[in-house]
Amino acid sequence: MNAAAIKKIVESILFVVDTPLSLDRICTILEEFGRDDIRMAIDAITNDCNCQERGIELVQVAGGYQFRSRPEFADYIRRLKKAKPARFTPSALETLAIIAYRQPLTRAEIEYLRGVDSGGILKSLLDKKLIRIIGKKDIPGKPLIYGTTREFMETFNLKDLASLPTLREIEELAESDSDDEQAPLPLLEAE
Amino acid sequence: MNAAAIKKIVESILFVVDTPLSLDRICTILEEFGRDDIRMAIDAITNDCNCQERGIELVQVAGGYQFRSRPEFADYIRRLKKAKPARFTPSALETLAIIAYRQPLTRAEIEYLRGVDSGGILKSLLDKKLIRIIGKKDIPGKPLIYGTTREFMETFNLKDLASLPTLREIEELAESDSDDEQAPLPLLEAE
Amino acid sequence: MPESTQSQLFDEKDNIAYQVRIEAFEGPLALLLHLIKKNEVDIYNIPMAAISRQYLDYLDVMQELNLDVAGEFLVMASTLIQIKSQMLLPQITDPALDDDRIEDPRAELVRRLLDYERYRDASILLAARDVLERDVFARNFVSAEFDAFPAEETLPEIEIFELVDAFRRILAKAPRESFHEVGSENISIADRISDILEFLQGKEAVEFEELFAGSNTREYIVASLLAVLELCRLRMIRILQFETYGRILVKNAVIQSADTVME
Repeated sequence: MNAAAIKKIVESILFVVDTPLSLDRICTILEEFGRDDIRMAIDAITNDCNCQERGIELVQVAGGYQFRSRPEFADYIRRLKKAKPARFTPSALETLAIIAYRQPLTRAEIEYLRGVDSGGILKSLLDKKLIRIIGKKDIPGKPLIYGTTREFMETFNLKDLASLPTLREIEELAESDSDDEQAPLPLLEAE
Repeated sequence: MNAAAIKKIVESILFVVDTPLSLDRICTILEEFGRDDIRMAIDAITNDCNCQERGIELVQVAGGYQFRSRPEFADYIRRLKKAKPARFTPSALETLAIIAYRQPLTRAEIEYLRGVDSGGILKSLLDKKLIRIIGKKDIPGKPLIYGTTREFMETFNLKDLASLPTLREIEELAESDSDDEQAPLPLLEAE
Repeated sequence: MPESTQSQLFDEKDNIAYQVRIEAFEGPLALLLHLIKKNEVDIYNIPMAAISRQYLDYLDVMQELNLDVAGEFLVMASTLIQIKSQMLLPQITDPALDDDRIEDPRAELVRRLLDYERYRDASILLAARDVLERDVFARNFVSAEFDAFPAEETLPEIEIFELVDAFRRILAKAPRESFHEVGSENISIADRISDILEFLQGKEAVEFEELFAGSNTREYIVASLLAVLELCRLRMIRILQFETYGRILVKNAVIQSADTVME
């Protein structure tokens, strides 16, 4: 089968599902096609979305590929969607960042890093499926250990955990524009 | 705004909704654009899908427009469905949870806790090999006794049943008196 | 200054929302970082006296405003005072060591502050990403073409938290008397029940002691004993003893059959 046909098939299966599909998964489903051909089809679709007059793009997220609307059209789409977008409190974001970078880790470890009780936030992040219980740590008391989920990567548009900015990059970024990073706290803004 | 931009916006909107959108509806959402421009955008998208190497098409259905995968790729989509992990219904989850935490127990005991007939769900959990019949209880009626399986442990990546989180551990999270429900992140609010 | 902002905000007495916002410092570390930045001091050389005083002033303001000062803020206050007093003490130096090898009493605090700042910055970057359902949208449903095919039975994807949470919800609405014993705390008893049943499978009878052979920890023995008692209660095993102080035998009372089917 020629490249154009494979491209069409790959587009159709990426279109019909509600989750990102990994290259492995696509190759298993389209077993009669070579992995290289499928990879080329994905690249061609990605390229088409970027070069033609398109409102969507093919992004790499949570270890797979998924069509997503372009961020510049968010305003129009929000008019159509009734549900309000999920909002994250600074506490939730802090906790998520700590878990994302330090996983697997226990509640006590999270609380040491944050300096505050984090039980309620952990519960709410579990409810939202942004974090998961990975198991129990093999130390006295056998505390639960937490990690992030596929939904976390999907929500924050992350290809994989390795694509999180490194902590060194963050430090450099913070040094370059130190004080403006304080903005989220209303108290600080008012100075 | 030029025709290309309107086309992109219309595509992104049609792409992310789960129902067909009528021309009227699209015009209401994109109130700043003229009806003729929107109609032209729809025509252009329809045409692109047909002329370029695409796996989806824009069809007119139920008085509106909707993207669909091309019917000739149905077979690939069927394979994809086959490979997709099943979604768990809330009742199945409830029943599995009761068995996991209270095993070994009988159907009557499960139904007492759930308050509803659970025969069908038990059958489906047995089929999925998440639970098993441990034996029959030696009391009148000889009811079957249920417990979880090795597959259950593998599904949840559990070393043993003792690694299941306890109710107390979850309740401790929920109880913890924290400020996670405070004001939303100003960063996000500022939209 | 925070103080002036607060009094200004609190002039609007009817605006409850501000009362929540005012304690927007996520915790003591955030407050300390703020004070360090505001005073433009070197984080590696924090002037403890000045910073502790400002920190305590802030707590006073919060208390005056009847804001609930979380325990963590108070713990940090005592840590700050402790560090401050440690620094006032003459350093007992070991002549064999270089001076800079004595750990600065502030060292752990500085490490925590730097760590905290890093993760807070990371969280700001996280929020600035193209968040799904806020900035970008995907098809969060499957198409009708896909749904039209019959579902195959494959193993579901569920998280362990969903399981325990489901159980928690059931218990919350379940009839009261079902709360007795076999609590989830005893979950290792469930393991032992499962193991014992497996062990008994296909055997006529086993010696009581054999059921405890797996380990000799107190916890294991207690769990095993409770498992045996529970199995007796459920009438899934029988315990036999033919003479006083004689051998105790455990017999499987469960009717095993390979072709057991659903009722």
